[in-house]
Amino acid sequence: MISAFEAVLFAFVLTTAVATALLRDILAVIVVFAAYSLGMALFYAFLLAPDVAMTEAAIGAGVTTLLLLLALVKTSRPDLETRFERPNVSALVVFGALFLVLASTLSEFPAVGSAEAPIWDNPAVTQYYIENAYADTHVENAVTAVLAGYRGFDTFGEAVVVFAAGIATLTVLHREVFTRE
Amino acid sequence: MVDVQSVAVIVLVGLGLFFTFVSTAGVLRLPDVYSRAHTASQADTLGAGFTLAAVALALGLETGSYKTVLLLFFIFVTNPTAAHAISRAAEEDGIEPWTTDDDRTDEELYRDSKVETDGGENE
Amino acid sequence: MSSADGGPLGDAGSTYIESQIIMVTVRVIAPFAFTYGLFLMFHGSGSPGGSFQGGAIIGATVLMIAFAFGIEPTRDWIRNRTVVALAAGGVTAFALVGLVPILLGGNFLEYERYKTELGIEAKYGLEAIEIAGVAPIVAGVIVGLFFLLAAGAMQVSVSEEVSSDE
Amino acid sequence: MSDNRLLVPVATSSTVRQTVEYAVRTALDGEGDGYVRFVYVHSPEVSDDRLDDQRESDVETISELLDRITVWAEEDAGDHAGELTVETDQIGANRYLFSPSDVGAALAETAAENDIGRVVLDPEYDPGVGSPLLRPLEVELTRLTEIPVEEAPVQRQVRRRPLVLRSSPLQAGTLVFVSFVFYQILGGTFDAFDLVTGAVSATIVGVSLARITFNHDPSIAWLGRLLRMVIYVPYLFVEIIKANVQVAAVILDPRLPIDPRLTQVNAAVWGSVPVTTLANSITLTPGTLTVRVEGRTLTVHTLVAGPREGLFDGGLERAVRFVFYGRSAMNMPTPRERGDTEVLQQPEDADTPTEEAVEADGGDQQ
Amino acid sequence: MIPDSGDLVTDVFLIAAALFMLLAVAMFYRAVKGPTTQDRVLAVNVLGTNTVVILALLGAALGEPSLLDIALVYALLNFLMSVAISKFTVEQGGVL
Repeated sequence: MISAFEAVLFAFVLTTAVATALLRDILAVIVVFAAYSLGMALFYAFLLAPDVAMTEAAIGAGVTTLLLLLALVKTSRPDLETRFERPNVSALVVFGALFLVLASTLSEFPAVGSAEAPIWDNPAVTQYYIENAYADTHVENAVTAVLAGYRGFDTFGEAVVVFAAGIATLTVLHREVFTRE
Repeated sequence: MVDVQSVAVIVLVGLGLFFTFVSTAGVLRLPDVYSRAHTASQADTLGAGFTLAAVALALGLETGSYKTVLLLFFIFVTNPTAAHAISRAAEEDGIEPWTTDDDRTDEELYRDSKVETDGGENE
Repeated sequence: MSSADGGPLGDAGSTYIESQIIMVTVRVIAPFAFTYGLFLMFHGSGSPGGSFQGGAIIGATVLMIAFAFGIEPTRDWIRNRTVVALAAGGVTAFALVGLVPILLGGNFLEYERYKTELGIEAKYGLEAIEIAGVAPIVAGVIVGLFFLLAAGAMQVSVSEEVSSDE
Repeated sequence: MSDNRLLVPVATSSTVRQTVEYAVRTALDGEGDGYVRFVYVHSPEVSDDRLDDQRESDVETISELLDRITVWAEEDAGDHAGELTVETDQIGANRYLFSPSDVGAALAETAAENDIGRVVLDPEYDPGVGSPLLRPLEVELTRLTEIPVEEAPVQRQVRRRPLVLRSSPLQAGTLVFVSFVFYQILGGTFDAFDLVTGAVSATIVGVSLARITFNHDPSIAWLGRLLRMVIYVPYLFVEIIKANVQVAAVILDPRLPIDPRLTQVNAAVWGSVPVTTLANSITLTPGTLTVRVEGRTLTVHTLVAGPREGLFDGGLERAVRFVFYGRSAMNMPTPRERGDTEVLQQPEDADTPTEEAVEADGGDQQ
Repeated sequence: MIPDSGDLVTDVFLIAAALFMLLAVAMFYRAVKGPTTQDRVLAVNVLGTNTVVILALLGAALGEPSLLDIALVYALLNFLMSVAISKFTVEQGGVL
């Protein structure tokens, strides 16, 4: 049952990804990319990573499309003769080679959710968090405990990065918008 | 083994699947964006409605099933709005609805409607 | 599209009317979306999601309102000052929560100090950076980006229209 | 019929000032003395929030508006004030002008009486129906008269209302309550943490969004509507299932026997929330799709004959009236009987299937 | 982690989810084909509804009620894209 769903979901994500890469009309790409985001959210949800799925849902459904659209308004959307991008042969070759290299490692991966996965029985990290997260922080969601507690300093850095990136973009845009005249 | 609840759940899921199938067939078969929007609303209403009802029934009386009802409520409020926004934009764009005496093809309808040309499908 | 004798902003043609259907739907949905964003923000410790997602949804609520009622009125409603205050305040709050333990003789973000020195559970330290730190930063940056992108959009689209007429 | 005799229908709008200026300039441009007649067209708008006692204050506002326009026109004429005659008028106060065609006919009549050479329209012109009916009005005028119709070139605006408005405690309170209940359903535990954070969130939501969610103070009548809404939902559901089966049969039929038509219905509901409820119910019902809403005129695309007849029979409309105005409002004639239905576009070789389609002149629209 | 139980309802939900996914792939053809942007948006909007349904099915089948929270995000925000793009297609964003 599960493998049937997995297979179709995989086909869906793959189709949407290829369509996103190949369509020429940028507006169509934005729309199709939203479908890709839906597929990815399902993927994360299916792999029981609800935190990530939730992020994908909140950002993919609400924010990405809108910001991309506004960016498209600022630039131009050329009239197109063809529907699909003509793939670049050399890029395809590189892609194929990379794909083969990465695919060769696939057979060595543990099955999804397998208890033998190295990350799972790593006593120094994963097991430690699982065993001690609640006792240390009294927070039920271990992801939050890790993010805000164990590696809180990292998270602080990330938050500042988001802030700094936001400020930097705002500065650039502000200059463009208000010094145009 | 198979109790009444399971049967009800399976029937509801089956109905939901059927209407979503009809809707997908409609979106693929129908000639223009307006008619497609009609059957898109089938997936939104009965397809989602029956399936979410099945989920709520399977979950029983707990937080999860209340959330399912909320899901249905939000879908019923937002999706017609989305369909309206789309068809309204189509109308603002000058896409004329297809009628039975209309023998234009899909691509021609599109070409009539808008400045961009989008011809070559022969990639 | 734009008529010949238009003013500097062109187009004496048809006025685009905001659709009342979209407005009414947004009026109904926005409070729920906002509540849900806040819910996620507060429940980062116990259920999936958290302040980042909550902040994103709060940002999306503002975007929703902007699309239904128009970007300019929304910008007047939420002033730029508020947006900047949100983002900067988030970073400040995060840093403060981290720095207070140093004042109490510990390390940066050492929540244990809150417990030993002030009697506050470590849990609330985590909650504090989630709620007061990350969520406002995310919401503020999203809304700010959106407003500035949109402000550029209005002007550029006009100048493009003019140039395409020539 | 001279070119510098102008007829300008006016109403309170954000661009009326610019329209007046343009009209005056145009009138003075031609040879001889200019003449501008500003008319206010009364509309029969009976929205749920505008009651009879407000009518009188309306009358005052109208004459104030017309006086102001006269002053503006004289100001714009400047030195040439002597060459310009400005008259103001109100029409339709004692007549029932219901649709764009009625308004158009009334305007054409006035134009004929006053030897008008040109009609200038304010792009934002709206005789109180909630959204501009400019386009249909323009079509009607060109159909009824020979007089050229033009739009005043005002700065293009998107119709908006400001968001910064005060909210009343009642509105905020209602929203806080709704938000709090929603929060508790999401939480599902009712523990102290949920109650406290829920109260905080609900307060934030209530204070910040109250004015966006509510146009008016919620009242007791509101509760009644909510209760009737509960009765409405199963009815809507039955309608949806019926329409779904009809449409499913058509789509699964290999011949795909669809018969799409664009139709127009003047719904007998008023106010944006009822109209939206109706429009969204129509869209939710497969086979009918609301394309455009202007005031209470719905442009509906219909896919097959069954749901189209259902639309013209006005079952949903009656149900929405029941929800918002109570049982007594249910017994109105159906849209078909009122003559409020129109098929805008149909195949050229089609026989007019029902008598209400006689009005329709298919090629007129676009 | 994933219960591969023989429970009938669970199996039905998973099969249904797979079939919904299959219909989503078919629907995606319309999103690629178009021809108009409105067609694409329409198709993706239906995909959004499908996603909500699939998430609910998965949540029930895998015993993960938290997936319903994700579905809720989509139910609340899915129409935003349709509204935004449909306003964008009118006059190339001039009415935003």
